[in-house]
Amino acid sequence: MSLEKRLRDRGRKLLMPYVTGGITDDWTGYLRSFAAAGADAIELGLPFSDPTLDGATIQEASDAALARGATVHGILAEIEGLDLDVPLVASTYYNLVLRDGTSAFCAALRQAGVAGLIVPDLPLEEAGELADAAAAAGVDLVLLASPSTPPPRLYEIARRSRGFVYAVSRMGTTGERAALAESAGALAERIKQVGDRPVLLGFGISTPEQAVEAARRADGVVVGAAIMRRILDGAGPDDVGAYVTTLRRALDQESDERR
Amino acid sequence: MSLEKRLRDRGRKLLMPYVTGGITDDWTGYLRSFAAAGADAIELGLPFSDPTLDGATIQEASDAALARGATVHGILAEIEGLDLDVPLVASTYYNLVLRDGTSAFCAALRQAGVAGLIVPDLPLEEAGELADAAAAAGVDLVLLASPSTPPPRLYEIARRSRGFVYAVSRMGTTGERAALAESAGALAERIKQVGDRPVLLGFGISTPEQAVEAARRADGVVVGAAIMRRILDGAGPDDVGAYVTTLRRALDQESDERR
Amino acid sequence: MKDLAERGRFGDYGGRYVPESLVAACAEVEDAFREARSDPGFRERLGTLLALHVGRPTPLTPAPRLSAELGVTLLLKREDLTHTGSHKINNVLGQALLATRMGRTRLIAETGAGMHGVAVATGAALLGLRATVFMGERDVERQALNVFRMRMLGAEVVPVGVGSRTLKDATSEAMRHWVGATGEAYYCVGSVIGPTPYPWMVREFQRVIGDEARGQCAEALASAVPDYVVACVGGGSNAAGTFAGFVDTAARLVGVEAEGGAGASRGRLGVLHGFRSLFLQDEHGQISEAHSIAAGLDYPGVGPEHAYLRDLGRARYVTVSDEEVVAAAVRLARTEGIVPALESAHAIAWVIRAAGAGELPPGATVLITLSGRGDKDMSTLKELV
Amino acid sequence: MKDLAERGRFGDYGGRYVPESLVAACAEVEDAFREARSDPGFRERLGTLLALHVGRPTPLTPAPRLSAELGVTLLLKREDLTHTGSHKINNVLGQALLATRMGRTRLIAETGAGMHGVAVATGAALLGLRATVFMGERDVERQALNVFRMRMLGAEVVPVGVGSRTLKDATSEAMRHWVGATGEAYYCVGSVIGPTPYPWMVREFQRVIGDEARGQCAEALASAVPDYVVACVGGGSNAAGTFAGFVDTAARLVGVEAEGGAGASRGRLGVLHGFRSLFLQDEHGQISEAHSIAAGLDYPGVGPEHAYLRDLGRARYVTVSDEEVVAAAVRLARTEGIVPALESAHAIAWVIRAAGAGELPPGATVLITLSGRGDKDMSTLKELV
Ligand SMILES: Cc1ncc(COP(=O)(O)O)c(C=O)c1O
Ligand SMILES: Cc1ncc(COP(=O)(O)O)c(C=O)c1O
Repeated sequence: MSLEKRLRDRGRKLLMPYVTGGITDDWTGYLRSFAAAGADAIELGLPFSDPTLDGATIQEASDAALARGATVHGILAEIEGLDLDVPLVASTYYNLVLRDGTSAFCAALRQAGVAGLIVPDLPLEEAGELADAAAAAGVDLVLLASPSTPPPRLYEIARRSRGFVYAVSRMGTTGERAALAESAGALAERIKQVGDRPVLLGFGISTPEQAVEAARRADGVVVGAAIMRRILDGAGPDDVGAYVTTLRRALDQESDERR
Repeated sequence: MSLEKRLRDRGRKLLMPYVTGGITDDWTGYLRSFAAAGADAIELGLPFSDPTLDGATIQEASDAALARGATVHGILAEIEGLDLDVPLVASTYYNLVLRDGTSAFCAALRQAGVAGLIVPDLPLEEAGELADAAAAAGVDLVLLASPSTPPPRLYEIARRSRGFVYAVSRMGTTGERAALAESAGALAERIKQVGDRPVLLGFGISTPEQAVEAARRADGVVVGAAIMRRILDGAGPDDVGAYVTTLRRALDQESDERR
Repeated sequence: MKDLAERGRFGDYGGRYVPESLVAACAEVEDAFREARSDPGFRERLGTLLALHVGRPTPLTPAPRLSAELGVTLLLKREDLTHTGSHKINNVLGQALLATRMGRTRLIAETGAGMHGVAVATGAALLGLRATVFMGERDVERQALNVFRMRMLGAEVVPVGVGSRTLKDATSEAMRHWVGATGEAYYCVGSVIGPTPYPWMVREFQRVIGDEARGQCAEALASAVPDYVVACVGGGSNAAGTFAGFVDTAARLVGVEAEGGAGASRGRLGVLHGFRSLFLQDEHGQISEAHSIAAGLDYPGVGPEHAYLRDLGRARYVTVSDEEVVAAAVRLARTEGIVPALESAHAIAWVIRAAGAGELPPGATVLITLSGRGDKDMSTLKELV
Repeated sequence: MKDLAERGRFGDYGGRYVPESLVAACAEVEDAFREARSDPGFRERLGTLLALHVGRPTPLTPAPRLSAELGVTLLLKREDLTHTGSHKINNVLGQALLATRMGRTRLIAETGAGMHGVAVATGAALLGLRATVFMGERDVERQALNVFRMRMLGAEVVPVGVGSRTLKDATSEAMRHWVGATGEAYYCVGSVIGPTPYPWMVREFQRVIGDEARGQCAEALASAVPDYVVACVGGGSNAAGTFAGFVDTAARLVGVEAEGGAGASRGRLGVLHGFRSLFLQDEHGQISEAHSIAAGLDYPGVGPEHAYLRDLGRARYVTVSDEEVVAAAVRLARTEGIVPALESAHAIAWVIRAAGAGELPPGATVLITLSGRGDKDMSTLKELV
């Protein structure tokens, strides 16, 4: 079943928590706790030495994972056996894709059971080769849209993205912010006007209130740095799971109220 | 009586020890001890802040005297009362002469009983004004000759020098040296060929042997740095007097032997 | 050779691998540059700045004593004589003028040795712009005086404490910062790296080196064109600018890299900082830290055009060791009275080695670009010589 | 005005007050210089060195932002862009060529800030001569990187531990050393000071500044000649070279001294280092120590020609304080992207003050010689800004 269909089938505001693969010895515990806490998909970061689109928290997490010896193939091997009932969406930088070559990389994802792929430094114009390889391997290549994306291009992104469209909520890097950017909702609506792919808003969402606000105009949210901050500060799967649960509840409650 | 006549009247190889005026509280004691030890004249250094023709020892002595507060007029005042029976020859840099103006400076020397004046940074071409002032005041302006002085110029120096000709034994600054320079004797002879002024060799003479060697071809010697080294190392008038006596004896003995 | 650069690609290299949030900004820069370069007013203003502020043309200086020792004829293109002391200023003034044309009020830049940062601070002061310069914490320590020079010129210097805390991380941080400031700020990249149009644009702003040298060689050499054209390669901008003047001649082009920063010589295909090229990386695809005595060559990648010229065989890339570099710097100083930047000394070092090994035929004519002066390296050299 | 310099005198100033042992050596230098300057071969060789090694002509750079702030039109003569970073090299290459012509194999020099020393080390390396540079122990400490630069260039640097341990004492020591080495060594004086023919010769080698600027002003200014010509004065060589190009015009000549090293402004008649001029001295005629934030202006005297121009009223000499100088350096950096040597910043500082005080009429055209670049002063400035 395609990633997009699996997401649509949830029939609720979508919640995609993020974790950096290999961040701790028992990091796969986070995947289980996310699933149990009601995640609709999980973004799995494959750590890169030079994460140019990430803020300080995810940089720190990437460095920590790499310092522990994390590698793409090690991480993929660890998830291969897992039986999660939520789809995994890998996210990484293009250099790690090129390391194996696009086809081999996508095949490895597929083999490990990964459903989708996000490559933040691969814009539309450069995405052709990987899009083909991903399609051939049965992995959905998710494209990103940003507040600065002009309309015709937004249309093209919505059209060529698979699984969902990753809407970057603000002009900036990943990381917690005090308030959701003005630009977030507007972008989500603009994307929805030009296509019918689900739209997940990410970057800077950390509180239940922000999640609720974002989900009002998008189909769901991605929460990354807020989770990694907790993990870096020592929170285990249960603690982080509890946090994801509060996000889940806030989103569900809001939907209920609106109904 | 002119400086030259006083020197000639000694009828022996001439010995002119040097002392920096104001070097110690009782520095005039050195003048007395030099006279007693058989000096034929005494070179009295009026210390200057920037003694460009002096080596390290006399630089150090000048600095020490200035640090003690020595001034031209202070030094002259101290010698004014002294009743030495050897002539004093002041030596200093031209800036101190200009400070008072040439006439006033020479008058002050004369007033203090100084017979001659050596200004090492005042070569022939620049000496006119001071020569006139010195002559007017009755002070003999001694000119210097050096191994690099060419013959016609040497003639002019010998002609215009008063008192004696100061023959710089070597191309270098004042200071003790292991051996008398080759150039010393040759220069003395060259000067004697072009004029009949007494010739005193200076620069680098410190041992009785060197003095004797120098005096073979010149009319006498100047000994400066070797004396000041002793004074800076703490030797009093008696000690330095004893040293001057050894020089005197060596010169006299040599003359006797030659006769 | 056709100029592929205009299309944003050099064979398989180049491109614009940036976050979606920077795509529009890069496109704006590209449009503005295309417009500016065909605007005679822009060219004239830049030409005036280069003549009156930078001191161009820089001389082509013969090096008779070192030439005699090596048995070849050396000519030195003197970028060390430019205002601020390296070729970086050529590019910076071009981009700073472009930024004002685009209505931007602030320049963002990364810097390693600090030469690009000083050039940016200078260009900003000259044109009344603000400047924010990112610099790895390790470089901030190593190049303390350049940090102060930038501040003296009114620039804000931001130390970068992540990763290897050198140029690579400063570049990442500058890009991150740009994402949040594209409206008012212009990212002034310091070498022929980064997303399209930077590798092309920076080379175009640096081609003044090669164009001048071409004309000067025609005057100085019976053969009009030298047998060899040699330049050091960090990101590759002084080499690209130099080569641009000779790529259509028979001259052999040689780029000299630091042994510990040899992207062109030892890198593998990858993508970083917005472009596809050759990068030093480990078996897992993680980017390696570069290590060179010359902070300006401490970059794990190389500009895409160099990767392309290498594949074509049109240019050759070689490496020299830190020891050879120090010896070459001292030798040039003692024979020609020129203390080169350690970066530039890489080019000298290779020529010394190649002449000694008979790789350069006796009597060969060799143009070397001296990309900068060695003043900034005195404290490094002091420890070593 | 007739050129009195050729006769070795500027009115009551100048002369050759050296020990007899140096008279012949000075005369030889004078003869050689007279011969050389009328030898087209010598002039051509020097011209080539200045063009190809030094990077002459240096630009005349407008300073639009600072001009607008001050309400006058500033033009900067960019000696900071020369090889080695100050005007000192113009003179050094002239004298070094002369030394080779005279068959000398070694250069002797004094240095304060180290710029003349670096220039001498450079000229020596270029022409295959040895170099011995005397430098006060205090300056050796203050200017440690220039010391290393000289050594890197192969020069021997001799620290001078007597007196005030600065430029004055280094000069004395260089002269002492020369006395013992006149056969093989040439004394390369660094400013328009010293015995005849140095003040004249050094000015002649520096007049390239004024001659170039005169021609450049004719291009840049409607009035052809600026209203004011301003330069800093240590010994006075950059000012003398600049003034030489304008002494026969209506331009007002202004020499700017350091408050603590104001020979022309506050000196008394005296003789030191072979020449008669104005020197700072105490009531007893002992030479005072100069004190300036700019090591190159830390000299208690001034070249004889300046004393003469002052007496004639043809040039005016003024002083500025260390504080004004630092503020001026920062202001030029922030408005024009040029970090001047602290010496040169004296000239800027006076113009800023005079413009502010209405002493320069609004719209006046002002040529300022920027004698050197500020790189050497970064550590000093770092403490202060
Ligand atoms: C003097 C000098 N040369 C060369 C380089 C290397 O840069 P590129 O390869 O872009 O010319 C630098 C970089 O800082 C530099 O400062
Ligand atoms: C940059 C610079 N300017 C000026 C001077 C002062 O010398 P002069 O007055 O001879 O030009 C110096 C001396 O070291 C200097 O280095």
